[in-house]
Amino acid sequence: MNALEILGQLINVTLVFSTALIFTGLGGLFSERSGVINIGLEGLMVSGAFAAAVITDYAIQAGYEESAPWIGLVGASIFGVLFALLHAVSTITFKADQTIVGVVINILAAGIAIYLTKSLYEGSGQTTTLTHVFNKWEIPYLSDIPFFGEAFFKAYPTTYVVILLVIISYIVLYKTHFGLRLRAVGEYPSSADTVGISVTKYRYIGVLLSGALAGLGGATITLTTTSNFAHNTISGQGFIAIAAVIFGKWNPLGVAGAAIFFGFAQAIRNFAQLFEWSQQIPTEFFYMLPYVLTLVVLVGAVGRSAAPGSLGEPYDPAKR
Amino acid sequence: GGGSKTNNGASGTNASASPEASAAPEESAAAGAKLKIGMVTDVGGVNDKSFNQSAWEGLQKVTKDTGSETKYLESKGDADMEPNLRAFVSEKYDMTWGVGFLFQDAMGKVAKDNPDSKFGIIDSAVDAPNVVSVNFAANEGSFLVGVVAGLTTKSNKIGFVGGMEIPSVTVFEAGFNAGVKAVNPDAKISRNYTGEFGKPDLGKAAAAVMYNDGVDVIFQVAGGTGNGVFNEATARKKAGQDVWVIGVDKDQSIEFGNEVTLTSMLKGVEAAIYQVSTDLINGKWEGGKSVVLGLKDGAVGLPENNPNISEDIMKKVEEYKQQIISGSLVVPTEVK
Amino acid sequence: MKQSAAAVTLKGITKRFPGLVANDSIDFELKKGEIHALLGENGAGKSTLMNILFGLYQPDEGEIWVNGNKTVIEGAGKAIDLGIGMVHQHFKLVQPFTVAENIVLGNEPRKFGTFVNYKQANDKVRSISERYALKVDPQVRIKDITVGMQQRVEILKTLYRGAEILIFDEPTAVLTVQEIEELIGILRNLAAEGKSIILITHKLKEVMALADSVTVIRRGKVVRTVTTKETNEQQLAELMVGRDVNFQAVKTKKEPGELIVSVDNLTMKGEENKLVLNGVAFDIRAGEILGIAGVDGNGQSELVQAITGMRKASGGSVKLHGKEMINKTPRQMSVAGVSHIPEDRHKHGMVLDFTLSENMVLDTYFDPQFGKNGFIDYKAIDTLANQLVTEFDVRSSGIQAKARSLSGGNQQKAIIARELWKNPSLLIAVQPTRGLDIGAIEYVHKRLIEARDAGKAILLVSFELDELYALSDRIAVMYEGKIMGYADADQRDDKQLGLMMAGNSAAKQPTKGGR
Amino acid sequence: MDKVKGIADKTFNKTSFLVPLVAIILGLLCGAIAMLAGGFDPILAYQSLLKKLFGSPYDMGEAIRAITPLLFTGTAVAFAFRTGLFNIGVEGQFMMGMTGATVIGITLDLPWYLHAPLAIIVGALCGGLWAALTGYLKAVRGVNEVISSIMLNWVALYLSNYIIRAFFVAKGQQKSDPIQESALVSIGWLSDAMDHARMHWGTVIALLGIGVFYIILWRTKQGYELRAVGQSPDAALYAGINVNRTIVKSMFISGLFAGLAGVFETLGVFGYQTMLAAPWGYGFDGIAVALLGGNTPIGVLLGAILFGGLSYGSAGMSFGAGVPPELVRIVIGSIIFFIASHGIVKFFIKPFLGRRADKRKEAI
Ligand SMILES: Nc1ncnc2c1ncn2[C@@H]1O[C@H](COP(=O)(O)OP(=O)(O)OP(=O)(O)O)[C@@H](O)[C@H]1O
Ligand SMILES: Nc1ncnc2c1ncn2[C@@H]1O[C@H](COP(=O)(O)OP(=O)(O)OP(=O)(O)O)[C@@H](O)[C@H]1O
Ligand SMILES: [Mg+2]
Ligand SMILES: [Mg+2]
Repeated sequence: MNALEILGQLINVTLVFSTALIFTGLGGLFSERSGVINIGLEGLMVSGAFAAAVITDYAIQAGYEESAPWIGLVGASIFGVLFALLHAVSTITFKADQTIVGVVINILAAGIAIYLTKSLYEGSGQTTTLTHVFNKWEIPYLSDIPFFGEAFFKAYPTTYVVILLVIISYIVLYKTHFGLRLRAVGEYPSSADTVGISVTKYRYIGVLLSGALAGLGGATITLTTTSNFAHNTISGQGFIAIAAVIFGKWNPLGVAGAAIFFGFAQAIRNFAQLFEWSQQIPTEFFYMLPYVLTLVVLVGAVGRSAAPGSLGEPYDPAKR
Repeated sequence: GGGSKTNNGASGTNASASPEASAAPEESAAAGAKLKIGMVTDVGGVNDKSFNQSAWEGLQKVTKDTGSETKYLESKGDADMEPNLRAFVSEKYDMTWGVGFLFQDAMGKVAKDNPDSKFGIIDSAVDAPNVVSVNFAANEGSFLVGVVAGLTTKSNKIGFVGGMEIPSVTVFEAGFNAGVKAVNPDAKISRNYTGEFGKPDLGKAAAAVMYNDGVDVIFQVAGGTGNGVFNEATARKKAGQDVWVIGVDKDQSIEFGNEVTLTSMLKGVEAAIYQVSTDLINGKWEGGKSVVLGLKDGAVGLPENNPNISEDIMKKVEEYKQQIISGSLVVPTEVK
Repeated sequence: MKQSAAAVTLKGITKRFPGLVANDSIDFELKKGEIHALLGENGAGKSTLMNILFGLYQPDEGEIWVNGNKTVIEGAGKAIDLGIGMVHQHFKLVQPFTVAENIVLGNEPRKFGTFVNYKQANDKVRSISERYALKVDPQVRIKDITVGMQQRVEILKTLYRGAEILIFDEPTAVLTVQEIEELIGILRNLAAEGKSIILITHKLKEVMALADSVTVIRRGKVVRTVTTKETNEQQLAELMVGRDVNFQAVKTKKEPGELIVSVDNLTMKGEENKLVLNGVAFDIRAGEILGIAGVDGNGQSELVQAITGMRKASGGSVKLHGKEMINKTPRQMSVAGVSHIPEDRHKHGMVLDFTLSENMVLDTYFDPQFGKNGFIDYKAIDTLANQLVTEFDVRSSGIQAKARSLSGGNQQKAIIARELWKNPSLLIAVQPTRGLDIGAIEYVHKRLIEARDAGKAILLVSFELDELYALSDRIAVMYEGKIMGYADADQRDDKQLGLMMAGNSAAKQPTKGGR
Repeated sequence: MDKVKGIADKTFNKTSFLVPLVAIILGLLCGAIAMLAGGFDPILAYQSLLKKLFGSPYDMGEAIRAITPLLFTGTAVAFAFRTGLFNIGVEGQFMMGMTGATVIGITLDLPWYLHAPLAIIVGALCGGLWAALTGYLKAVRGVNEVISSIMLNWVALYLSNYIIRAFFVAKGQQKSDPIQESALVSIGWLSDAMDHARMHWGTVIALLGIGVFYIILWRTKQGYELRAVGQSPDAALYAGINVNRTIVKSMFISGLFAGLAGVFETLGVFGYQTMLAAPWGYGFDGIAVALLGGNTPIGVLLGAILFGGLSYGSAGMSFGAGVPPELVRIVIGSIIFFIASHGIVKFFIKPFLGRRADKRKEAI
């Protein structure tokens, strides 16, 4: 393999790892842009990954083999929304502490998903391996282009979907009246309230969107890589997605960039192990690589954080 | 097949599936002595598609054949292993299995404190008069699948995907490497230890990189992570690429199909558990025994049917098998 | 009937908060086209009443009539629909947004249904800002403009929504003299256009200058409504506080004592290496108050930060009792005898979630009298807190109450008590009476003069000319990080001062001070 | 009417004991509903859980063993929270503490009165310094502590694995050599008295640690500074407190607690260290414990007992009633949820309380 081929494949694998992170990161972004911290992304991903596995399984059994992954994808986002609703009701309506509720979502989602898995699959801690999951789409002609074809045009459908979503999110956030209002609500809710914008409504939308998107993120992992759901299908990706939101400065393009960076750091460890010289290096150092790289970049990337102004504060118009 | 909703069995109570039916064993026909045999898994859990699952299948067979009551407890962490073993002891189980090398210390202690209880351990050895220890010469079986890989590859590039880089995995790699080199000294072997046993996504990425690099046969010894290797191979096979996976522990063609499963390196956990447990039921139990089961015991090796392996290769495999059994060929246990 | 109906009529409005009645059966009427001032001490319930009118709070009892129709205002949206606009005490602006974005928020011109039409937004903002002579640049970000400019944006927000009834909650509290003058002009303009205006302020002068009528509230109840023609400042003050008020702090002439602090050639670099302090120099002696006048943002805050050690200076000298103290830490400055009444009492002055008692030792908790061997003796602290609370008349539900629960005036009293208790040789007071009512102002002024008479050197930064003249022995004027010169503290000359504040140094040469 | 509201408000502020109590009941109810939905017998399940907890001296001892690390990690998280930091990196600090203790415990040859204390101190310091790194990155480089500590968790895991594998694993083994007797801190007589439950001094130190948590924050000058920085960094700067140093200090202390949790797992429970594929989870559970306990010392104590007890008892539930042990996490999650959303609890309880208050009114 020449260097360009390797790079092409590196990007290809990077995108596989990144897709779920981008979905989830965008979810976190919408929630946080509305002013609600979502530490529960991990749990929302778990619920999505679980729902995708079960619903796809049922769809396959019901004979919808080809469309099953898509049905699973939709089901996962609905499931994510349900969990996010719990978050929204308690943090927005009942003004509960957002961090605490996020942690609760993580505990509950994992508990419920595995409990249900065991109930549905005869005590088994994991779902059956799905016979129909997403396959990579090779875009005709484009995928034949050297380097670029391998890098960008042989990807899972979810990757194409997420790229589209990044662009849409950017437009929604910065070009539409919805985005302007959402950002105002996250930045300074009483500014929105005093011009007649419902803070509650926009925060609900933000949090529920995060459920839908994180659900898709979890589903992506089930439907493109693991082909089933188990207790450790999601192990930390939700937290990495939070890191991507912060690292990406609450901007869809930034979040996508950060997620791709994390994906790249994951991918590179597999490539590194291909080389002869790598056999001399203890494997643990390869495992550390993504995290150390991230830290190094974070330390290098100084600059004021651009967190939404009201992040984490319940909105109470009576509070002084 | 999943999807069917059942209410029982979550804790693995087998003969007496649900609590309400706890009188059931009394009613079933006696077949030898009806005993209570327990089993504690490691964190992988009973459905790890690997040795915990094999072990449980062995016990289920015991129940089916003898009507004995069997039950398992899953350990959520290393710290649970000891209380879980003791839970069976205090419930007066006749024998308790610990599945996995991590049980060594816990079982040593529990066995010492409860000399009247009987125990069995897989993949490790405990020196106590009331424990039977069962180990497998995984290097021997791995040598044989190495031979298959070495002779099957067209690209002369072969891959090994491991879970964690620990002796119970590296022993496979050692045997495998030796097997490949014995028949195909020019073959290049890539290795990738993913660091995890339960993450198919990592296995899948590792496999993708290897297949991209031209590897056409991968031996996976990575538990759930290995499922990812199969997933990747299946996708590539569908796309028309000619790639293979060699499974581990069980005949994985049953789950992943013959299209991608070249063969599997069986580890007879199920048989061993069945054997030792029925020995107990039939009064032939020998406490303190520690066995290493290898090719000669039929406890490791290839499955009976190998539709993807040619006659010629099978012949070679058989040759090496005999050499190993006879002792004229000693398979290394450590990667050089 | 409807023709002559009042713009707003409030009947029997009552609003309770846990433990107090903020509005107690209030009747209030705003006639069309009038400017109606709302007056009252801190915590009298003015903002609460206006928040009810604007739909942010719901009254527990009472009726609201707008333009002759009884209505229920369940949210700000409804208030806006009714033609009510409010400029809040704390601006409701989104800092990272542009002026235009802030103005059109919630009512955006759109294209294709949902895309914000920024061009149209900018044009609209430009056109109303021209119509009402409120100059703003629609495309700059709020965080980059002055407070006065931000207030214009707030006013434009209400006008953009077609408000006919405008509420101003303490609009002048944060403005400089010039800005206040401009605002007064703007308000007159608006009234002339036929808008009805409610104005909340603590400054009686402004009331007299602007308003047609005045309603005075005390402890949630209306005391009296009068027209400005039939009243005067003294009477209003009495109605407000319920007793006689001294407007002019009594200050005796006094010879200053030894040199306490000497600042020389002090410089500081800000963003992009711009000099925010550019060779500042002055002396303050014992028993002397040096007032610093100037338009906000001309280096006053930085000067204070440099002297207190909260921000590093890039050069120069700060000598305390002849000892060089440049770029010492805040702790070192504090221990050396510098007390600081900070500009932002919520941000710097207190830990709002600490108790009042804990806040009383915010910069002295490490003192041996509050415990030894690394431990803190909270009993000793409570003793001190009780003593200070009594001495300075800090009103709260007790010294274990959270500082957050105190009213602004009482928070300020607590800070002053704490800082004076340290018995400093130099007291730095920045805007010590911002947002306080006249009763509280009177009190703070009295305490500062007492401190001066007790021989402390005081650096007073204020935007209130009245305050500067009432307290200072000398007044230095700052402009663009420099001291432009000194104004005569005994002979008030607003014009000359205004010139210097605008950067005209011709008035007087900078001298280092002393007499 | 106002009075009733006042009483209700007082009863339901967060510090009141009634909210947690009602929350626990509601949480157990949620668990029961889930069990019914799954076709299990909730009564039998909870009975089995209690039996597992209190049925034998061994199980009681082991439950205490399971609670101990949560006391430490809960304290670690709560301490940081109190100073305005979200230490999500307890997991990694735990690993480092464990590894530090293991290294000292294996390599040195000292009398017991030196060996064990040294191993404990070094382990605690490893955890503390690992956390201080997060604090340093935040203070000096402005790196959000949540991100950096998540990253450091993984680094700690793999670093520990590497250290163990490279230097301390005997041939053919997958765990470290045993730690020298002289470094172990198990309490032999107590273990014997409790049917070999793994009792160790770590429990005592964890309880002391909770006391230390209280004393540092509410009795010392350091604590005053830590809390001031936590509540308002700006006011702390004004007060002359070195904010950056305080952040590092706070993380360091939090990390000490986290490190101790790991130390005693090695020195008190196992006597060796294995290589792990994934973190233990004590750190994340510590977050739940801290939140259960409202970040107060007593709360952490009770939260750890509740969390650890339920978790340990879940094996009994699974043994006796066939309920998957994960059910317990649903119960715990629900409890924290109801504590956090005390508005919802209020909603559930209001009719009852209103009636009671009315009665009192009549009596007056
Ligand atoms: N949301 C609230 N919750 C509880 N008490 C409140 C609330 N808002 C105001 N108060 C109390 O109601 C009283 C009236 O407050 P309000 O803000 O209306 O006073 P104000 O007249 O505007 O005072 P200022 O001159 O200081 O602005 C005060 O005692 C205040 O502490
Ligand atoms: N001219 C239009 N053509 C098509 N769709 C529009 C148009 N104006 C508004 N919409 C859509 O209709 C929905 C409601 O618009 P509307 O103007 O009522 O919003 P609003 O009342 O300002 O906002 P809110 O949702 O906060 O009540 C929005 O989602 C908007 O995208
Ligand atoms: Mg509308
Ligand atoms: Mg007010």
